[in-house]
This record gives sequence, C-alpha cells and structure tokens, in this order.
Amino acid sequence: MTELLVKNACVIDPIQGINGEIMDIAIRDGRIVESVSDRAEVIDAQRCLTLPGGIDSHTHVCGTKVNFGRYMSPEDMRAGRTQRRGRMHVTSGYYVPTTFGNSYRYSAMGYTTLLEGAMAPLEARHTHEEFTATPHQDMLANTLFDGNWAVMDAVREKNIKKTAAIVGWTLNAIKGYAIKLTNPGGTEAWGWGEDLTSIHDQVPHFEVTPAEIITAMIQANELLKLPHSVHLHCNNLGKPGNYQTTLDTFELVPDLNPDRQTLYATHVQFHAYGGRTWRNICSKAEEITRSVNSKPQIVMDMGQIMFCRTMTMTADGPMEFNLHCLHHNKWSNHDVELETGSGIIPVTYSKKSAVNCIMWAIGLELALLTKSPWQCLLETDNPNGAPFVKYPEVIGLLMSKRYRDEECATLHPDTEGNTSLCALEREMDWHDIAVMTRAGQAKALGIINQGKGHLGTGAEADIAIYPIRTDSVDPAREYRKVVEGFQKTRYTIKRGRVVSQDGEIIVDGANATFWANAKIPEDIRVDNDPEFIRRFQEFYTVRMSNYPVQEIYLPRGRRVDTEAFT
Amino acid sequence: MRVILESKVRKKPTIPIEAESIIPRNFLKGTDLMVYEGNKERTLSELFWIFVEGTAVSPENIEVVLKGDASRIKRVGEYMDTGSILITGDIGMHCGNFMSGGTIEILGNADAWLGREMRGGMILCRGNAGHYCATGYRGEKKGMQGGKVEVLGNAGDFCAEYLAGGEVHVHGSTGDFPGVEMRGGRLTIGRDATRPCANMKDGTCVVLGNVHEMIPTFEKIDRRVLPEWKIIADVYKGDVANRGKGTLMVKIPGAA
Amino acid sequence: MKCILNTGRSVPQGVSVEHKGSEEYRTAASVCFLNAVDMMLLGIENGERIRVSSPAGDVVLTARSAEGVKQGEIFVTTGPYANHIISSETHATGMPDFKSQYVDVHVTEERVMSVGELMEEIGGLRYVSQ
Amino acid sequence: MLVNDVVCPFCGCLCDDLELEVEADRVVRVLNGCSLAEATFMNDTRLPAPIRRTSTAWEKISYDEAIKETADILKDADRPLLYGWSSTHGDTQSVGVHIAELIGAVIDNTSTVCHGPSILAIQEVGHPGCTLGQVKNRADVIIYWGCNPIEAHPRHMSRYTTFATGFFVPDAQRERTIIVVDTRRNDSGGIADEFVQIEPGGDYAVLSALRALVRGKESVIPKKVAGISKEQLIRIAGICKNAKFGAIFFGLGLTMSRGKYKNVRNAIELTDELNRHTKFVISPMRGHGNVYGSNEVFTWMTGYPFAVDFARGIAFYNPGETTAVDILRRGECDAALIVASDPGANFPRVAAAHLAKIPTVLIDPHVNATTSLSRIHIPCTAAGIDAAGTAYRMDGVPIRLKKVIERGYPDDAEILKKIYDCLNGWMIP
Repeated sequence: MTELLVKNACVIDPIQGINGEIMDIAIRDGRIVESVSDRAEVIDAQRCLTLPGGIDSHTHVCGTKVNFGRYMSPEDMRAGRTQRRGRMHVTSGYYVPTTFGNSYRYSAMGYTTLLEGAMAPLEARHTHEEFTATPHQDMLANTLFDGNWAVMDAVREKNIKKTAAIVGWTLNAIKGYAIKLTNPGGTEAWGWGEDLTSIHDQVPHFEVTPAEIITAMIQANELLKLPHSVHLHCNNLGKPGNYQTTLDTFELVPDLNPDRQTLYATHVQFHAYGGRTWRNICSKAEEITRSVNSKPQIVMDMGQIMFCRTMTMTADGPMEFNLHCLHHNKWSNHDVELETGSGIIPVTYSKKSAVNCIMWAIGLELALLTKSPWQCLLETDNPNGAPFVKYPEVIGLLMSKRYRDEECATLHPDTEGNTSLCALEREMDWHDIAVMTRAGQAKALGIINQGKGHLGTGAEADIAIYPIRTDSVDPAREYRKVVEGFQKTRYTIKRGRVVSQDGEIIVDGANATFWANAKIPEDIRVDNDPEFIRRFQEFYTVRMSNYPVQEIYLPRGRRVDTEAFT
Repeated sequence: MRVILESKVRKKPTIPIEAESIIPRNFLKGTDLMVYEGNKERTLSELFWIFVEGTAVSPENIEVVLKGDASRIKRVGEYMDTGSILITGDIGMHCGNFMSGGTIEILGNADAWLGREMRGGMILCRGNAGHYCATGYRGEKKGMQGGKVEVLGNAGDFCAEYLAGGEVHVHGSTGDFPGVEMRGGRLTIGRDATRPCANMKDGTCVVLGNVHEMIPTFEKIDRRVLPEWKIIADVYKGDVANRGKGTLMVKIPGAA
Repeated sequence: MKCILNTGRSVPQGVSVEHKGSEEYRTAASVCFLNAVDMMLLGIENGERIRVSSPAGDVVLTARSAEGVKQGEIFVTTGPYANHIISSETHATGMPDFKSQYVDVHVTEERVMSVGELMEEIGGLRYVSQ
Repeated sequence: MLVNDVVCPFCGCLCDDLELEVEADRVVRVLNGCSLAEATFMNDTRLPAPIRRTSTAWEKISYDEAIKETADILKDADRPLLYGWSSTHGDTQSVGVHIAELIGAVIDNTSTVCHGPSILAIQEVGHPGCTLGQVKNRADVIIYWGCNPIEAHPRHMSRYTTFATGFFVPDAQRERTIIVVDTRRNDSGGIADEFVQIEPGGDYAVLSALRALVRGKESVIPKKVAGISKEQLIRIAGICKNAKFGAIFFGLGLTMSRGKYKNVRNAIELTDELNRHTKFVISPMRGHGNVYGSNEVFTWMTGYPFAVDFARGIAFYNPGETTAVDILRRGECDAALIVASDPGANFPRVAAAHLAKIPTVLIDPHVNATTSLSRIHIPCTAAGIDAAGTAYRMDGVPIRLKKVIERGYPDDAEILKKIYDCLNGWMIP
C-alpha cells in the first residue's frame, strides 16, 4: 500500500464543480480516497494551481506515420537532444521527438493521458508498441475507418448494423478506442491520386458519399455505445472556402447521446476558411462557432497553429500532396490497403505569410467565440499546427487580450482585415483553461467514469501541480508568468506517483492503454460472415488470423466493455 | 596570443577525438577545456601538450596552432567566429562546422565534412579535402551558406552539396557529384569533375578542366568568354529535371 | 583482364545463407559469372578457376559463363568471396561499392578456399562443430 | 502437427500464409513457402552452446560465463560497436538500443549495407509509398529497378505484383505492364514487358532523363542516355504517365552502385513528378526479414533509423561517419557486439578483418562467417522459428512472428537483458 497526501492545493476540478478551493488530496494505491493514514508521504502544494492531469484528445505521438516523420527528419532530431540523466533516457527531436521525448515533455507540462489521433488498423501493432514504450501517459487510439472497404460497402447497402459489426470487430481486433474518419472517402479516392471536393461527391467505385459515411458511422457508433463519439477530420482540410463543407457536415449531426457530444470535429481551424484562393482567404470562425454554439451535440478542438517550424502529418494523403506542391519540400505518403492513407511534410509557419497569420488568428477566434469551453478544446493537432510544447503559449493568448494585441502588432498587415480577432475582448479564466485542457477532454472521450479528468473519490490520481498562484497572478497582464507556469509543473503525479518534478523526470513509469470492446450479437459478427472473410483473405496482404493485435502488445491494457445493440 | 597544441601519443590512436572546444575564443579564459576521446571525457591536457605564447584581450588576436597527428580529431573550429587556427598536418572530420568568422588554415589534408554548414569566415586547405567538402547535414535543406572554402589539392565526392551561399574553390579535381543539389553560391573547380551540379536549383559552377559524364538534363544556352579565367566556356542551364535555374560553365577543351 | 565487379543475391546463396560452412554455400558464393566472350578471351571453360584481384585484395573463384552478363563485367553473389576483393571505401555514405569495384581477372590453377579459410586469412579462427 | 498462417522471417516480404508440419522440435514440411522459406525452417542447424576462442581453439562455456565476459568486454570499451539487429524481433532491438545508450556505443543495423542509402535519400526528399496491398489491388504498371525479385524475394511477384489478383486488377497478367530496369538481364528481366538494360552506373542519368521527359522537356535529352535510346525513354515515360496506378520497386542496384543515395533520390523525385500526372508510388525491396523493424525501433527510441552514435551521451547520426563499415575500416572501435547478422561475410575485407583484431562477441543462432572472427559466440533462439516477436514488413506493416517449435535456447532478448543488467550494475553504484 502506498499513500500520498497533497496538502494546500488550490484545486480547480470542473467536473466536480470545484473552482479554486484550497484543499488536501488523499491518494492510496494510485486512486484518490477520502483520507489517508498519517504514514502517507506528504507534498505541500503551497496553494499552487492544482488540476487533474492534462488530457490531450487529439495528438500524433505514436505509430507508423509519426515514426516516419522522425525517420525522414534527422535535421529535427538534432534540434532537441538531451542526454541520459538519472531515470531519463536520451531524447531527440523538437517537432517530432522520440517516444521518450514526447512522454517526458508532456509529463513536464502535467499531461497524463493522450489520444493518438490516427491509427491505421493494419498497422495498429506498431502504435501499440510505441504506446508500451511511452512511460508516463495513458494512451488511447483513434482508429481510422475513412476509406475502409467493408464499411463503405455496408454503408452503400444502408446496413447500419453491419457497419457497426465491422467497426466493433475491428476495434476489438486491433485494440482501438474510437472511430476516426479522416477526409472520409477522400483517402480512398487518393488511392487513384484523386480527392473529393464536397461531402456529396461519390467515392470512386464504392458509390457512397462522405455525408453517407459520416451519418452511418455516427449511428453505428451509438449502436455500439462506444465511450467516445465519432472523431471527424472533415473533408477539404486546408482549402480556402472549406468552411461551407464544415458547416454542411455539422448539419448532418443529430443529438443522440445525453452524456457527451455526438460528433467530435477535430482541428477545426484548418476547416474554417473563407475565400476562394490563398490570395483572398479569410476567417469564417464566426460562422463555424455560430453553428457550434447552437449544437450541443458537437464538440471541436482548435487545431491552433503557432509560428515555428514543424511537421504536418495526417491520414489525409491528398491534402498533404497539395501542400507539398506549394512548399516543394520533402513529401512522404503512405496509403494503407483497404483502409486509409497518410501524408507527411515539414512546414514553417511564418509571420511573414498572410495565410499563416490568418490561420493563427482563426484558431484563437474559434476558442474565444465558442460560448462553452466544453465545446472547444485546446490543442494544436500536434505536431501539425505546432508541437505540443506550445500549449502554454496558447493558454497565455486565450487568457490575455494584451498578449494577443502584442502578437497581432507583429503580424502580416492583411491579418486584421480578414479576421475579427483584434475585436475580441474575451479573456479566459483558470476554470475555462481547466475545462479546455482536461475536463472537457475527459467528457468528450467518455473517460470520466474511468477515473480521468477529475479528482473525485475513486478517480485515478493523475494530478498536475503548476507553480502558479492564482490569487496573485493576473493572467491578463502577467501572461508571461502564465506561459512559464504551464511549461513545467512543480509536480506531475501519475496514478499516485510523482513522475516529474520541476521538469525533471524521476521515475521510469508504466502507462496503460484503453481500448473499446463492444459486445456484438453472434448472428451479425463479421468474423462469422463467410463473405467478409473471403474478401479479407483475397484483398488484404496479411491473413485474417495475423491481423488482430495480440493482448501481449497491451501489457497494461484496460478494456472498456460496452453493451452494444441494447 | 598563440596557443600551441601538440597531440600526445595515445594508447589507442584510432579512437576519434571530438574537440569542438578548440576555437580561439575559448582560450581567452585559459586552457582548461574538455574534449572527448571515444565515449570518455578528457581534459585538453590529457591529450595535448599545451604551450601558450603571449596574451590576448580579445579573441580575434588568438591563434591556435594544432601540431602532431590531428587526423582523428573532429570538429576543430566548430562555431568559430573569430581568430585563427593553423593545423600543421592533416585534420579530422567536421573541421570548421558552422563557422561564422575567422580563418582556418590546414597545411595537410582535411577529412570529410570540411566547413559543414559554414556561414562565414575562411578555410584554406593546402592539401586535399575529403568527401562532403563545404556541404550540409543530412536532411537539411541548405548546406554551406556563406564564407569561403579554398582547397589547393583535390576534393572528394559530393563537394559543395546543397551549397546555398558563399564560395567554394577547389584548385584540383573533385570526385563524383560536385555541386549536387546546389541552390546558390559559387563553386569553382580547377581541374576535372564527374557529374557536376546534378539536380541543381540555382547558383553558379565553373569547371576549368574536363567534365566526365555530363548530366543529360542540362540545356546548353550559350558559349562565352570568361575573362576572369581567360577561357571560353559552354554555358548550361539546369538541372531541367529539377526545374532548376542554375548555371554550369565548362571550359571548352583546348580553347584558352 | 580488367573488369567491373557487380554483386547481388541469388537463391542458392540465400538457401544456404545460415550455413556458411557448408559445401553448398561455398559453391554458391564462390562462383564468378562472366560473359562467354570474356571466358573465351581468357581461354577457360566453365568450372575452371580465376583469380580476381583489386586494391583491397584477391580471391580465387570458379568461373561460369552467364548470358545476362555483359562483356567487361563479372558477377559474384553477395558474400565473403566477393567481399574479399571489395574496398571498404564508402564515399562517406556508409555503403561500400558493392556494385562497381574495378578488378583484374587472371586464370589460375589454385583451388577455391573455404569460408573458414577466408576468415583465417583476415585473422579469424575456423570453428568446426564437434 | 500442422501450423497455419505462419510468417516466414527470412526476407522483407514476411509472407504470412505458410503452413508448417511440425514434429517435436523440428519442422518437417513447409507449404506455400519459397525455397528460401523452406531452407529457413528445415535446414536450421544451430550452434549447440556458447563457445569461446582461445589462441588456437574453441572451448565450450556456460551462458552465465559468456554473458559476464561479454559485459566485461563492453564496459571498458572506449568506442564499442553494436551491430546487426535485422534478423531478430523488436524486443531484442529495443534492449540493444538501451545497451548502446548505457555504455556510449555506436549502434548500427544491417540497412547500413543494404538500404541505408535509401534512408539518406528519403531524408532529403521523403517517400511516397504505400502498403503492398495497394499495389496488389490497383497497380497497372510495375517497375522493378535494380532488383531481382525472383532471386531475392521469390514470392514478391506472385503475392503483390505480376501474378497477384487484385480487386481492381482481376486479370493481373493481362492488365499489368511490367518494366524491369537493370544492368544485366536476370530472370526477373525475362518476364518483363519492357526490359531496360542500363550501362553500369548509369541509373542516375536515366532517372534524370525520365524526369525531364515527364515534364515534357524532350528537346533537352540526347539521343542516348547510359546506353538507352531516347525512343525507349520516351516510351517508358509515356507508359508511366498513362498508368492508373504505377509502382516502382527498387533494390541494391540503386543503393550500391555509384552515387548511392543520389540514385534513390532521383527515383523518388521521378515518382513525385509522376504524381502530378497520375498516382505513383515507390518502395525499397528490403532484404532481411526484420531490417525495417530495426529502423523503426531505432527511430522511435533514438530518432534515427540506423548508425546512431551515443559516445557523447546524446544520439548523434551521420552515415559515412557513424556507420559500421566506416568505423571498422578506420579501426575506430575497440570492442564489438554482433547480434543476428554476419558482417564477417557481408562486410568488405578490411572492415571484417578489424573484428578479428578486437574482442568481438556474436549472438546468433547459427555458426556463420563472423563466428570465426569472434572471441565469444552465444547461440540463441531464431525469431519466427523458436521465438515469437514483432517484425516489420518492407512496407512498414508490423507482423507478429510465431514461435512454431521449442528447441531449448534462450531468447536473444533475454541474453541481452542479462548483459544490460550486468552493465547497469557496474555503471550505477
């Protein structure tokens, strides 16, 4: 039995309705309890800001694509090297750090749970190997279904049950957590070097549209009673005028779940562009947020970009190729048979570029114009918009109008006319930030009852104590203190153990991986369906028996069972 | 001030030494510097006899002289910004990495990556230079960006790869692929070159000797006199395969 | 005769690659394929031996004519025999010139060494299983 | 007993549809496999026990002794080299990297003399690729460039290309155009619709010419490039541009010949150019079963796919400097640990000879050429035969190798963990 008592913590726990109370947190064997014995180890939080461990609900840190980003970037690897030190292994890389690098840096920022944004089922084993090698965060994997042949066939047949059965079998087989659709239908078209331009275009050969795929997958998701909703990267990412596609997509979404959203729309900044070309691109954040403000069934995340050199990586193959033709830098592409695609290119977001400045402003506008912080979560689509180490700066910008104004003054002159950021007075408070960086994520991912995102009795003791005194820091003025404060916790506690202190990693750690297991009725299970099996064996290049990820790949797996079809 | 470093005889003479601390500026505060021999950290005095002559108040007045066998010593002059280094024999890899000012003179030969990612200053190598003379780092878009590298002997393969600025002058011949991926700057080759300027985007290269295996995707646009060299040269644009706008000038054999 | 040495994989070599002491492997890895005209110029028949030398060293191989090999080229399967004459120079890329080594070819009466003997020539000691 | 859907660990194809008949501790029949697979499973003779070299003979030693002595050799080394890693599973590779980090070693894998140049090229221009099933289901134009699949990857053509039935290519042999480019007409060239015989060392020039032709710059190209007529080049560019889905597979003919990675880079840039007209992908034909896995594991742990130098405590990478052949050729390393590979046979003479001059330890199931150059040889399981673990196929698809028999050997990962523990005990007081 190990016990820990965190005293004098200034706690903000939105899920528990706690906002800035000074209190003690008792921990026994990794969970939060009512009280501990007087033998417990004591940490004095000294009235510093204490939050549930941070949760990133959309980041790219593990798997084939991320590792290929590293593989092709020795120039980035040398940008962030640290030596082996105590319990810390060697790290390399700035925007695509090694697994240790990612984990340590997230840990130093108080993050304890991460959702990998895109995992191709065929290559899931790779993602799980890296999950296991990630010491300090619990992991979940979005599973790509955007170009899944079996799914598209079932959608064409308008067979929702079968769609659900395919999804359920796949998630179980490859130990995925949630449904991810990246440019639905578009990644299959990219198999021929083509793309789709609206949600009503037909996918070549399969005769289904993105709208049909999205609608069917939402229904299948709810039929399976999956903890998370469908997680969508809309069509037409990064194209001027794409906001209309995004609005059209939002209109498809019914409100089907009382506990959480029905659609999670990710990195919406990249989907909120007006104009027709790169020359007259402008912000449509107002239109997007108007739609979201009227639809509680939708949660989005920002997809904030920051000015720096970074790497874009997404399953959206055609988008990456278009971007490559603009930038003429290196380009990798990796299409996955019967499932999805992916692309990677390095980019530099520069204040000299009007387009980049407008993008930067749109991300902030989305957050500031969304009334409920529970509906617009903070992330950069790491590393696409910026590496996650930039989150503290994003927090600073959201909390301080002055910081925004100072930044705006250094931007390309076309920014102001094409966005409304400068006119926005809103300054977020500590509670808003707590929602946007952990509580909102826990609710959106459906992991509150797994003990994530809050500090109630029975919750997992994942806690971040920041060197910030909310009673003495005025974030609107002293935004630099805010940025610094969020860069390094005093303590990051993972399942009751201090894993990082003042940015130093002090234990090796051992994480857990959450995956969803939906119980599917025997009569519709696809692994009993001879036609499904026949097509699998004929068109995949691995045997169906070698496809599932064995439990040995999840040494600390946490299965989340759902009562599907009930 | 002159700092003379004479390498001591080592038990394992083939283990490489990494000595990026050997730049003039560092000797302003003494000779208490650290270097690496393989995976072991050593003091400068463990590996060198150190003689200091005179004093200096600013680094530009410091000359470092490296004597003895320096052929396994890497990264001498890395990030050097002022002062001078004289190497009396051969020097190991990565001499003058990221150099931005000052001068390095090598009386013998230089191993690979001489002047890698150089920004300014001057390197004179009186012997031959190894492969990747005046180039960049793996995966990086730009190689050398400024300054001058002059080699009186020959240079190895991939000389001036990704050259983006500054001047590289090899008086002898180069190996395979000089000026490959060039995007700026000026490369002059005194004698022969094999497959020069493949895939170049921009910049200028002059070959005063023979070209072996000319890349087939260069477009001959002119024949002109180059007064600087007192020769007549064919002028090519390319690399067409790479939408390049670079200039490659090759002396016409026999014409003076 | 001056030639360019090319090396590559072959099935017989791959089949016995985990048995480098075997006769099968020796046969597979020590064959040198030449153009028939070059064989004629050297005045040798299939199965006769040649000594192939380069600045890196020299090795005795069994000559065999092959259709796909052009005049002036020779082909030896990837392995210790080929490597006995390939230079370790990598042009600072890490990769030796496995496919473009300039060599000299002479006729010889000497026999082909075993892999163990080759290794002993460079300082090793053969292991013979009991 | 019959075992189904067994994965062959031999080459980068990692065919996973083999059927094995197993009796006690040996495989007696291999179905569906090529001759390389058959040999892998059936002619599996092992070194029986750890051996140590005295000045004139070999002696048997215990595993504990061998492990202790290996740790002794490594702990004092000023520049140890850890090499191999491609014919084993991911756990072993991962422990290897941890050892390298702990003792400040250089760690390199067999891609260094295989597709290392391809990696250098990818680091310059990226890699437009795909999984093999994309090719199988869609490709109507296949180019094999500088590789000989019939000899080196015998089932590549029947599983993924020429003879494979694909969803959009139901009649593969009729619907696919096969182009083979090589310096010699090998068996693979024999089944090509178009065979292109390049002069040795001429690949780069031909690729440049094709890129210019795809861009419509016909006028620049001379009548002949590296022995290929302009007419043939124009025809090939046309076939590529008119493909619905084209795939280039390339081998050591590009990576090992003059120019090395620049050849590969040029091929990738040709692929890039073709994507402006149609869909085109390119893939290296990776050799050893899990060589791609060693790149993957090295990359997520150190940031670099091969040739990683930990001498300074951080990870440094610079092929040509930190690659195994260069370190051996310059006589830099003073101790070597070789795992699951045979540099004695695969490295040029001078590089291999250095292994005999320093204390070298080999951990490998089989007696090979490197055995003769070693101080100690420790036998272990063979991944995919008597040990299970992860391997990455040439296209990056991770597959679990099966353990099909038990032969009583310790897993190489276990041996290395013990060595790590020994070293760690000494290093951290």
